[in-house]
Parts: sequence; structure tokens; C-alpha cells
Amino acid sequence: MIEMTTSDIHPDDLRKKLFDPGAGAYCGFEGWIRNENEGHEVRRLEYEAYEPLARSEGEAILAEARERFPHLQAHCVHRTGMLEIGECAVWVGVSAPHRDEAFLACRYIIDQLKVRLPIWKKEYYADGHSGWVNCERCAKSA
Amino acid sequence: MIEMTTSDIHPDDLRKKLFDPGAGAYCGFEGWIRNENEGHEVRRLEYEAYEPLARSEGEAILAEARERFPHLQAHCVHRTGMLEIGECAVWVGVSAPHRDEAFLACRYIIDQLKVRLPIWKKEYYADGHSGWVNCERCAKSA
Amino acid sequence: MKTVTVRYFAMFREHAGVDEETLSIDVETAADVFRATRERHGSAEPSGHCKVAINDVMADWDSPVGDGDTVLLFPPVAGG
Amino acid sequence: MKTVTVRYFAMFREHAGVDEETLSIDVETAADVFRATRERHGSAEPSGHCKVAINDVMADWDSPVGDGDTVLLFPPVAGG
Repeated sequence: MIEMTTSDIHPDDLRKKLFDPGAGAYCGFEGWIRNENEGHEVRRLEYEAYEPLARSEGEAILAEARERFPHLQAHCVHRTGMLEIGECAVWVGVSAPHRDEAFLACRYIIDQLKVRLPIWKKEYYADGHSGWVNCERCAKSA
Repeated sequence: MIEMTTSDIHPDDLRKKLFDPGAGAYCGFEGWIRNENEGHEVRRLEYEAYEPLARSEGEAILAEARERFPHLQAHCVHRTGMLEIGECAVWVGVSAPHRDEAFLACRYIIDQLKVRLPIWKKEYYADGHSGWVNCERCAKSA
Repeated sequence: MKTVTVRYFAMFREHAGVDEETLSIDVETAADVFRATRERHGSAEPSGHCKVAINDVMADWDSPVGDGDTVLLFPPVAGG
Repeated sequence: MKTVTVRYFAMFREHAGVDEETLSIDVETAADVFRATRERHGSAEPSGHCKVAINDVMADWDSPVGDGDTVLLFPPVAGG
């Protein structure tokens, strides 16, 4: 399942949902807000999502992962709104019988989420400017 | 740093040690006790370690990971003693600027830990028998 | 002419200055809608890395747009 | 003859019936110690997947063993 939230993400509570007596491996990924992007000092990040399609596309990605890797349990949470340095913007957790599929499935899910979910982030820089990430051409045309 | 412990592992507290304002990605791996191995129903697992060498070999593996992936923060904990189904036997956590190196470093560390640390596990089966994992030939010669 | 509601997101919204607007335009496909709004708001953004949905379902640029449809214009995404 | 202390782990300990023992044996290398203990305890375990340490440092099977050394015999490992 995918959740969209404006609150803190708590990985420890979330990973418990993935417990399965047949699971020997758990892999978790978190995207944290970092203080730098492409040479710019970043102060905070604002996430905007179009939730109806973020949810349906997220569920589609999780279903694809479960199809590729049998016996997988997978869950993810994405935050929206304003986030500070060090906060968790996205969490992906998977449990599987063995570690190979746990790593591969977790990686598949986060890679797909990043390019397919209708989510945008705006960086607020130390110099007072701001900019939409991945949107250099948009910015030029503004 | 690598820790050896006979107590519960708490990933949420541990991952906080890896916080770094320059880290945009966190990858965590956990090995859980599963209820089956090679067709045998497993009830619990007993881990034995030779701690002096498990620590020094673990530190060597973490140092190798840091050398391969700059700006990496990495930490791991391995349990010893008797563990029940679903308990966490080993935790590896890494934070890094980007997700590619976070996944690769985490995978490198767990793969190396599994084959290099002087740690052994004995499975206790539902049928009352027990056996050392990875030690079929030893068992035959006993 | 068709009545089409266009919704803008992120950079596109800031650029258009509105969340959504309803237009009477002569269009066949999602690409036509994109071009019309680009001209309307003076943008030169190519559609290459952008995405489009029609009535809350992901679509292609050559998907047909009907009278009364809502077209969602997504600038390049950057989740996580 | 050298005085060598041998420590056994996991399956090797169960098999030998002791944690460690001190032997007076005619050995040059870690492999010689492994063979001597194998004969002593009637095992046919090959050294291929096993590991050895001398005085708490990982060693090779052809590493030399000196008088008073402690040799640690590790069956195949299975951490995690």
C-alpha cells in the first residue's frame, strides 16, 4: 500500500507491517532532505503531489514489484508539504524470503516512484531564491 | 562501527546515528529469522560468534565500504544467542548523498558480513532435530 | 470547438497563474491542449519530459480529448 | 614437537567435545594442525570452506604455526 501524508514518517512502526514468518530479509529505503543540490545550498524543500494519481500510480508500482518478486510484502509512504533538512520525504520497505529479492524489489519501487509519481519539489535556497527540481527548461520559459 | 549484542536490535534508534545533513539517502537491511530453510520447518535459531574476530573483521568490511563510497555513514549490529521466528539477527544501515551508493554499500556490507564474520547458526527444527547451517559436510563427518 | 478544463501543477501552475481554467478550444489530442495552453501563457516548454492525464487517468500526448474532459498537465516529476 | 593450543567453534566444538585443548604435535602450518585434529577426532571434514586464525588474526592454511601459538578452527560461517 502507498500512503501520502503531511506528518512525520515513522519507519519503525511501518516496518512492523511487513512482518511475515516466511520473510528472512527486510530492506528499507528512505529519502532524506539534504542541504545541497547541484551546487546550491538548500534550506528546505516543499513537496506538491497530485494525490489521486500519486496513489493509483504508487499502487501500480507496488503491484508490479509483487509480480516480479513472489512472496514480497511492500509498503511505502510519501510526504508532502514543507520539509526541513534531515526529514524523511519518502520511505519504502519490503520484506521477502531472501535478501536478493528484498534489495532488488526495494530498488525497483523507489526508482519507479521517483520517475512516475506526480510529485514535484521546490527547493528553497540559502540565497533566498527557490526553484522547481527537474524543471530547468520550465524555469527558463517562465 | 559494528556491535555484537545478545539483546533486541532497535533499527529506529540505530538509524538516527547515521543522520548527516549531506545525506539524501538511507538504506537499511535486516536479516529476520524465518520459519523455513531448505525444506525444513525451523522453530528457532542459535547464533554463536567469536567476538574478537567478528568485530575486527566487521570493522574491516565497514572501512572497505567507506573507501568505495565516499561520504558514507555505515553501522551494523549482529545478535548472538537464541532467536525466535521474526526476530532481527542482523541490521546494516548506511546513509549516503545519493541512493545508488546507499543501496550498493548496504548490499556490499551484508554480503561480506555473511561470508567473512566468524558467526555460526544452529537451526532447531519442528521435528526436534537441529543442525548447523552451511555445514552439511561437517554434519556428515560427525 | 470543445469545452476543456485544464489543470496546472507545480511550475505550470505558477506559470499560468491559475490552478485550473476552462477553455473553449479546437483540439483533438492532449498534445493540442498542451500547445494551446503554451501559446496562451507564452511558454516554450517542450512536452518531452512532461506528462498528461485525462479525467484522472494517465494518458499519452496523442490521446483524444473530448468535449467536457479535464486535462491535467504535469511538469517533469521529482518524487522522493 | 610444538605446544599448540587449538580452539574449536560451533560444529567443530561439538565434534571435538571440548572448547579447546593443548596438544604437543609436530606441525609446520595451520593445515598440519587441522589434519592432526581431524585424525584425533576421527573427522573427514575438508578444509576448503573452513577458516583458520592464529593468535586472533585470520590466517591461511599454509601460515606457519610456532611453539605456544593458539590456532582457531572455524567451520563454514553463516552470519546474518
